[in-house]
Amino acid sequence: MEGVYIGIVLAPLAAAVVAGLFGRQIGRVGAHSVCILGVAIAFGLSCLVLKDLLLDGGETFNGTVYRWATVGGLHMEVGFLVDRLTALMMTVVSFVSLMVHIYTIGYMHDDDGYQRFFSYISLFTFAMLMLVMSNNFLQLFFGWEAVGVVSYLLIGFWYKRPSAIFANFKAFLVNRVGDFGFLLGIATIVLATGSLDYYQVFDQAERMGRDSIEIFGGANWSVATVAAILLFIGAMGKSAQVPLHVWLPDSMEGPTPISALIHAATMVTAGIFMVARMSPIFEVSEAALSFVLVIGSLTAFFMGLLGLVQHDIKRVVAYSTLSQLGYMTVALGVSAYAGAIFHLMTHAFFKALLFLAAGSVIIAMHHEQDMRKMGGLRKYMPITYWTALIGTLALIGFPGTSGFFSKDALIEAVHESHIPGAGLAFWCVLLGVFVTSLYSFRLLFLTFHGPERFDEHTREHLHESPAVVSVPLILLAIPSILIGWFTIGPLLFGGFFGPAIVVAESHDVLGEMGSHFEGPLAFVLHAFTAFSVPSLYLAAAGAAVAWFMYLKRPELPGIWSDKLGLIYTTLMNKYYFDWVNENVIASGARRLGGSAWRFGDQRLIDGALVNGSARSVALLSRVLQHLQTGYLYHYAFAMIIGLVVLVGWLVFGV
Amino acid sequence: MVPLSHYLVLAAILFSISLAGIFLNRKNVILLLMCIELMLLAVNFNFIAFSRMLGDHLGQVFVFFILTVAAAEAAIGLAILVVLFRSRRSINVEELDALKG
Amino acid sequence: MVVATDFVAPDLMPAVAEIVLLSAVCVVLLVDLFLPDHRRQVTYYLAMLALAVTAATIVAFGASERTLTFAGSYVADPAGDTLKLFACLAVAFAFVYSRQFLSDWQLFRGEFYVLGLFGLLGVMVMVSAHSLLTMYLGLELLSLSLYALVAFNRDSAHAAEAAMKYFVLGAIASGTLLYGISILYGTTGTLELGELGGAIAAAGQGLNLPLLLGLAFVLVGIAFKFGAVPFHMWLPDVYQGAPIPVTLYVGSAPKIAAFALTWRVLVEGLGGMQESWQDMLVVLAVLSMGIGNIVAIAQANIKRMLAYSTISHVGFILLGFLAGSDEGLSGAMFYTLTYVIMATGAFGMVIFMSRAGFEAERLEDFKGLNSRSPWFALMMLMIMFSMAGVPPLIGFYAKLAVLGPVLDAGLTWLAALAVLFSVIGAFYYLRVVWYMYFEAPAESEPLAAGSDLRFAVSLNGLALLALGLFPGGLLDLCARVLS
Amino acid sequence: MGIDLPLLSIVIWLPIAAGVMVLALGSERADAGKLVALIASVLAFLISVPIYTDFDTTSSAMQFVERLPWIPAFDAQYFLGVDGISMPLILLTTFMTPLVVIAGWEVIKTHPAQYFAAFLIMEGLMVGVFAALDGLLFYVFWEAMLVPMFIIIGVWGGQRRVYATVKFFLYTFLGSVFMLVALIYMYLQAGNYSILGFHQLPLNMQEQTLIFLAFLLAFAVKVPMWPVHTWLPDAHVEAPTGGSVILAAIMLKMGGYGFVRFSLPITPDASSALDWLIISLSLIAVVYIGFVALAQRDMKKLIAYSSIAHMGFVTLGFFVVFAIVENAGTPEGARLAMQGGMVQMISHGLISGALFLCVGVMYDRLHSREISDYGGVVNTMPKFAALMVLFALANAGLPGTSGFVGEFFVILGSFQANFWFAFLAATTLILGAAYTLWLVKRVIFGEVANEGVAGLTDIGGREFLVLGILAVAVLLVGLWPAPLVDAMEASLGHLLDHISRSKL
Amino acid sequence: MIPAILFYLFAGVLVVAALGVITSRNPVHSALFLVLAFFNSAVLWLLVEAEFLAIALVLVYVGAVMVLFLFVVMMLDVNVEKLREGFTRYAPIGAVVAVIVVIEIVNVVLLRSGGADFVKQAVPNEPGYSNTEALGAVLYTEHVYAFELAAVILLLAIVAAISLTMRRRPGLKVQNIARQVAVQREDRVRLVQVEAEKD
Repeated sequence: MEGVYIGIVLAPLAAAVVAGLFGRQIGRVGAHSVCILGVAIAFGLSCLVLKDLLLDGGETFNGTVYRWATVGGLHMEVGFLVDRLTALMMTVVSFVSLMVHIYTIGYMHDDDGYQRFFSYISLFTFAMLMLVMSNNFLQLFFGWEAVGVVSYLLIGFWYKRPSAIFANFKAFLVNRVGDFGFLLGIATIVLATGSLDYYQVFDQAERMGRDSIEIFGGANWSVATVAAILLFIGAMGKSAQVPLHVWLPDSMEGPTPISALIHAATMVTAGIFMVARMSPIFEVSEAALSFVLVIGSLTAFFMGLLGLVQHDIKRVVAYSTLSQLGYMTVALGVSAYAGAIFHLMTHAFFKALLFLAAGSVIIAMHHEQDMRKMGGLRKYMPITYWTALIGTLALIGFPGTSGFFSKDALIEAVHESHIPGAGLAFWCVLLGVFVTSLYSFRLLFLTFHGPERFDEHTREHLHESPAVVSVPLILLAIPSILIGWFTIGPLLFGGFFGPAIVVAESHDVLGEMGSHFEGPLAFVLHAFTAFSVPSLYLAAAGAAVAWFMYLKRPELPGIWSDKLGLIYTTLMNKYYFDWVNENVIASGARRLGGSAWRFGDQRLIDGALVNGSARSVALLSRVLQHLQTGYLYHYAFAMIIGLVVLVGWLVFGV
Repeated sequence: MVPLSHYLVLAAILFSISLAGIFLNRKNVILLLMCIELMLLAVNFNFIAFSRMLGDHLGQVFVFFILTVAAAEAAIGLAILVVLFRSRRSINVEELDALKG
Repeated sequence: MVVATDFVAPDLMPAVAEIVLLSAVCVVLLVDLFLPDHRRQVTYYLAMLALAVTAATIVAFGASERTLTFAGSYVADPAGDTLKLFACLAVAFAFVYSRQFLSDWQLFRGEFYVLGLFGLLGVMVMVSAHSLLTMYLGLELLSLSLYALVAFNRDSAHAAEAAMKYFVLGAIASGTLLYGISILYGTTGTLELGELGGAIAAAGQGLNLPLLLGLAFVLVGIAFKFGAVPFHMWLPDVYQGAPIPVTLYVGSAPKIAAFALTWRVLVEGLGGMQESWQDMLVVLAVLSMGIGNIVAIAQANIKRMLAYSTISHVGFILLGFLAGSDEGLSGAMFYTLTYVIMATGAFGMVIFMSRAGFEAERLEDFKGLNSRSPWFALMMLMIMFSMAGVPPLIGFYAKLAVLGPVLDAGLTWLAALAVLFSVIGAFYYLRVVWYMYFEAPAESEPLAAGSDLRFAVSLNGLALLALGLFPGGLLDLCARVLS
Repeated sequence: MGIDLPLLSIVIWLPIAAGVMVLALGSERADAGKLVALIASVLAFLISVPIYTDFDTTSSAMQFVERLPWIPAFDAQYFLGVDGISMPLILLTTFMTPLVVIAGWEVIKTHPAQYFAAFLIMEGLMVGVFAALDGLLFYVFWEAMLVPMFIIIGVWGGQRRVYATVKFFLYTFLGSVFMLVALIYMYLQAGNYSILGFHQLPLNMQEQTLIFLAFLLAFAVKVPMWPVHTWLPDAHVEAPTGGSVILAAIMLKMGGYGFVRFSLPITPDASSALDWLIISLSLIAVVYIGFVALAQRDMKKLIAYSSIAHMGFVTLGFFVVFAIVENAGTPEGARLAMQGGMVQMISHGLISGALFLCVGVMYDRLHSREISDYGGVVNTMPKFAALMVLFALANAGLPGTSGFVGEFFVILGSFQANFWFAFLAATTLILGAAYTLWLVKRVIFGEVANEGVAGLTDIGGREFLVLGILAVAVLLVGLWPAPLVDAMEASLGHLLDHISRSKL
Repeated sequence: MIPAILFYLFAGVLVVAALGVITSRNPVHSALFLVLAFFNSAVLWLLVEAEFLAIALVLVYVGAVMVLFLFVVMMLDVNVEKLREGFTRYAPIGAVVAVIVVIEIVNVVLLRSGGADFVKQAVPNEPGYSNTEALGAVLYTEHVYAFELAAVILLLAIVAAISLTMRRRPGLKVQNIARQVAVQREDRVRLVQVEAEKD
């Protein structure tokens, strides 16, 4: 199988290289053909791998491709670990990627950077696959950063737009803050275990829980806690958790396929995947889990709220993504790793769907993204509308949709959990359901229903998107609805992941739930009756409120926002995170750098010390120069004094 | 008889007078040359006195050569003086300050 | 009646080089007298011939071991022969460099060569002096030649002023030296250096005050000859005031004499009082390196700048002496010889840049030399970097040769201070390079130097590099001849 | 191919001889001179390749040793040899020089012969520095290098070139003279100048401390470490492109090399006692200079400051080893930090060289280095922009590029010494990305900022070749550092064994 | 006793004369004071039986060198009054320095002479001692080298002095002896046939 694995990663890479370096030679068709082929191969082989593992009982593969370096006994290698977790991720990633590739043909049809774009997204696919298939921390970090870079390039794809290049810069920096923690986390692990290999590290996870490390004077912390939290900081960056979420909404400056692929379906879930992969380490540290839980729940709720006030269609979806990532993180926090992955998977489908649908709208509206200038699009774009509706239903957790299964299971799991912070998390995710439903339907209503708020010119050109756009929508809509039915059982409760995910006895909320899991249908029905976890009703309430406010009484939102001025402003300003980042952190750093340079380097070191000493020597030179007066008697006098002193010293020791 | 040290003291006094003369005289270069002669005289005193006390002639031989050299020195010194006067129309020490710094 | 019954005619052979040179000078003097002005070149060639013959004599009759003659007042030894040979070479270079300049400036008179050769004779006498008397006479022979040479351009007020200052101060210095010698004589009863050393050894170290008094006065004379601070005042003025060929002359061979003076008197004669003079030399060396390097920075006149640079180099040479070891002495000798080569080259370049009616003595005159003549800019660059002590040029090894013994003597701070001063000093050497390479030429006048001058400058510059790459020979030579 | 060829000597003297030849050809026949320069530098590189391929990576001993008497008076020898530490640096030197020659091909108009000659001579001298095993020989090469560099900056530099080059010269000269004193001191103890002999020289603590400080001054200036770094921005800014490249790519490495070749093995106890000093200075370099770089408006200055910050990793890597050994008890773990420092040197050589070449490409067209004079360069120079972004990302330490490897090792290593060392060092992840990508944002991306940018033409074949080769190298080292790391492993292991044994 | 009195007498005059040299306003006076100093010195040297040098001093110095000085002083004819300004201002410093030098030297030779015996008195020479002869005996034997050097120095002085001061002025009328000697009658005398005036 090793050849297959290598084929999976190399096919997109080769495509990216070809499209990137020889884009002009092979032309547009050549570029998208080769890239789609590359990703299709990856997808096909991924399915093969998944099938092999699932159905043919294939063994978990853990092997080295090549030795990157060996230093002082620390082996650094590039290699693959392919177990069911990996295989699932590979399939999801390559599938969504394939869809996005196809979709791009339509979306980027008129763009000059067509080949470049294909090259990037294929490269991204490669990087993401490397990330998920890694069997060691080094390669994980490789993939981690590589997807970050491609994301950077893609957000700034339209490099002429100031907002785009601002957004990509910001995205990279914020991710770097996360990576900062991530790298230190890796360093912690190397310190504790002397290895980068997953299995070798996990074998020592127990010991890491016992060992302690002193970071602040006197306070001894468990190595596992330090490592886990540091690693999670990395995940916070990549998976856009508060407070490192600020880049994700801005990243919508990139073309929509990117938003779907990277900033919804795949890259942002890398953090979730990583934590799931690191479950053996997280499991030995309750503190870390609590930290994860709290961060996740804050993200889930508060980022959802922001979706309520956005007018940009993509930004609404973006905040929705943030919120959903929060949900996944919460799941991680309660040790429901499988739940997180499950939600990750379903989310990948429906969120990609939503993004692509949004993109479809945007194409139709000639790259207009403001929902206040839309409305009533349903009749112009039926396929888009229906697929968007499916996506929305999945997102809010309409019973039976994939989102329903994953989200409900997740809320249930939080409910079951007892680790510190679970109470807060529960309320956050529960209320989040209402908020999710509210903003989702707000989007749907404002876009597809109600009066048409666009001009005549736009109307004339309104039509359904071409097949390359609509086909991926349909293809994504199918799993968005259906996949939950088939997968909830095995994924959550069937021990699908096997040894890939480790959960401690005391944290095993899914196991608890699994004990009274009686199939998906029962699960759906249970939702109607579980009043202690009234998520279904909250979702319905959200939908109703949305209907009331945006279709029935469209003047209401304005009134409300006036009345709740403070809250509204806070939400509009995204809790002032950006303001703080830009005005305090970024400009503070610039100002600090500026003054360090001017005062430290230029005045103190260069001015006072370096040039200062040069100047004093020059001054001394001019002063001493005047000793040489030109007068013979002074010369003689100097000699005489010299003589007197010499004699005095030598003879009298004066 | 006078002890040797008195000669030495006399020489020392002459030597200092010549030094002072060189330092004090700021106007006339010729006087500097004279002071130098005085200085050599002081040295000669030393040599002669030592020679006498030691009872050998080495010191006196030295004085002999000093006298010779001093004459040569005076000749060259005065020649330079003449050159100086010709080019500057002055032998004022205070005006010899074109070279400085 | 006192009859010298025990008189044996002295062995003249050890002094044959001096005798040959003196005879040659007389020949030159006479021939020059009868030459019409347009055939003055003959004097030049004769003088060069005289140098060649002298050098050949030194080589042919070189002492294989230490030989005393003239009742112990003359010593011939390998080190002396080496120094003499270098002095001949330096004077030869000075003559080659000067020829064109002198004729351009209407200074092409036979006396220049006669005085120059007399000066060389003085150097040789000093090198071989083994008695304070002969040392003094050699010193005067050299000094008087130099005084006259400095005033050689009779139309120059600067030259006359410089000569006057040099003369007066020089006379004071020799007066002081003589005073010191008289006291040494009075205390030990001898003038012969070997006996002096013996007497001092017998008197024992330390508290012999009259000896110390004499030492102090002698030290003044030595310091003056070298140009060590605070007895350096004559040096910048003389270097600046004298015509460049004379400056070149003053800057080269007499340094060898100064080395010889210090070596013979201080090390051989007064070696027994090393503890006493070591501290003195430390002070002189520090002051020289400091003042020389620092004040040189403010100079706009290259001759004056090189004068201060000389002062700083003197400080380094003194470092070798004060270390008090054999290595130190050979280091000082190496430094001196190296310095002579560098100074010859540097002043040679100044001559090279000059032409009739124009002395390229301002630093600005070197501006843009690289554009006018890359090759000679390169030569000057090598000279300057060598003086700054940048390897692989010979100047570096000179510093190395004296720093080692200083460290060996336990004077780490002094070594550190010395290198610090050399960094300060590097600035003004760099400035010359900077003017040559980084500035646009101030004038477009073609360089008028003749082929002999070009050849000599090139030879001189390349010697710095060649010796720098393979310094072993010269270093070994210094160590061997002194042992 | 005989093994008997004195490869090191050839690599040293061939470029120097060619340089002299170019000089002799003169600027009138500069075209021939250029050709000679190119041939010689490429030849030197080709000749240096066997030094790598024939290198025995399992041995920590000196290889390709040449030993001839040189100055008997000091018992100094013409003693050359390489181990795993110096070999990569020699290759870096021979690799970069042809690129610099090509980069300067059409750009240099005044005194072209001297320009190329200076670089060739410098190449030989730089190789000499890395190959010398005799202290005096080392010093000679080390100092002699200042001369061509002084000329290069001064003649072909920018507006304030004189200030910059004099500052450069005096600063480095000041640093190295004290090293000379230390070398002489050790010579007096050991009786010769053999560096390997110095390694074994017993020295007491006071001697070690003084020697260490003397070396520190020399190497710290060269590296440069805070606070003796201020010459570097000036020198870089004013130097012509080639000068900046060589300066950043190789000359700075000599400081780092000096630490491993001299400071650590000769004065292990002093190094250990004073490691806090170096570590603090290194971390200040990383953090403080990172901020300073953020404030720069001049591209070259920014890259120069970034160089200082990156070199901070080198010194950090070298000097955390003591703490690591103390914590772990074995020198094994320290190898990571040490390797990190070494790899960082090589990588920084490639990346900073490439970035300076990039700035040079732009400067050749617009004659400005001000960031504000650019913007939207990608619109007119897409190929160039792609490469520049690659190098910028490498500079920000992107995995897969060489910039990552060293930083990764050092952070991993220093974490084993102290959490906060690693923490502060890792801030470079943020700061490095901030200043580099901000530069990219302002220069490369955006709308075409002005007419100057609009008139830019994309890089031609010559420039593409140079940058392309560097890009390949950067990626190669990043993706597969094993060949590099393996070559150094044995020697560094040996070094660590050596320094973990006290001399007292 | 007599020699002691003579010594102090002449020494006193000598010191006064030396002071006169440096304090006189007129360089001619200074020169004459210097002559006086030399004469006194000669006497003092006679007291220590250095007859030859005493005579030489008078002959060489007073007779030749000082005459040369005076000649130059007269020849240059500088403004006497102007040349003496500013003397008194620096006199204190000069005096202080001079006194310090004297103290330093006297301290050694009189008070702390260490091992050297500076207070001893000379042993009188035996009768028949000739100072001149004694010097002569060593001058041409032991010190022949120095003697030759002195000769060279004198030669140098001649060359130098001439080269510095002699100048051929372009307009100066000089005799050309060779041409005078070689002159032929025909060159100078032209016989012309003068025609007798016809009248």
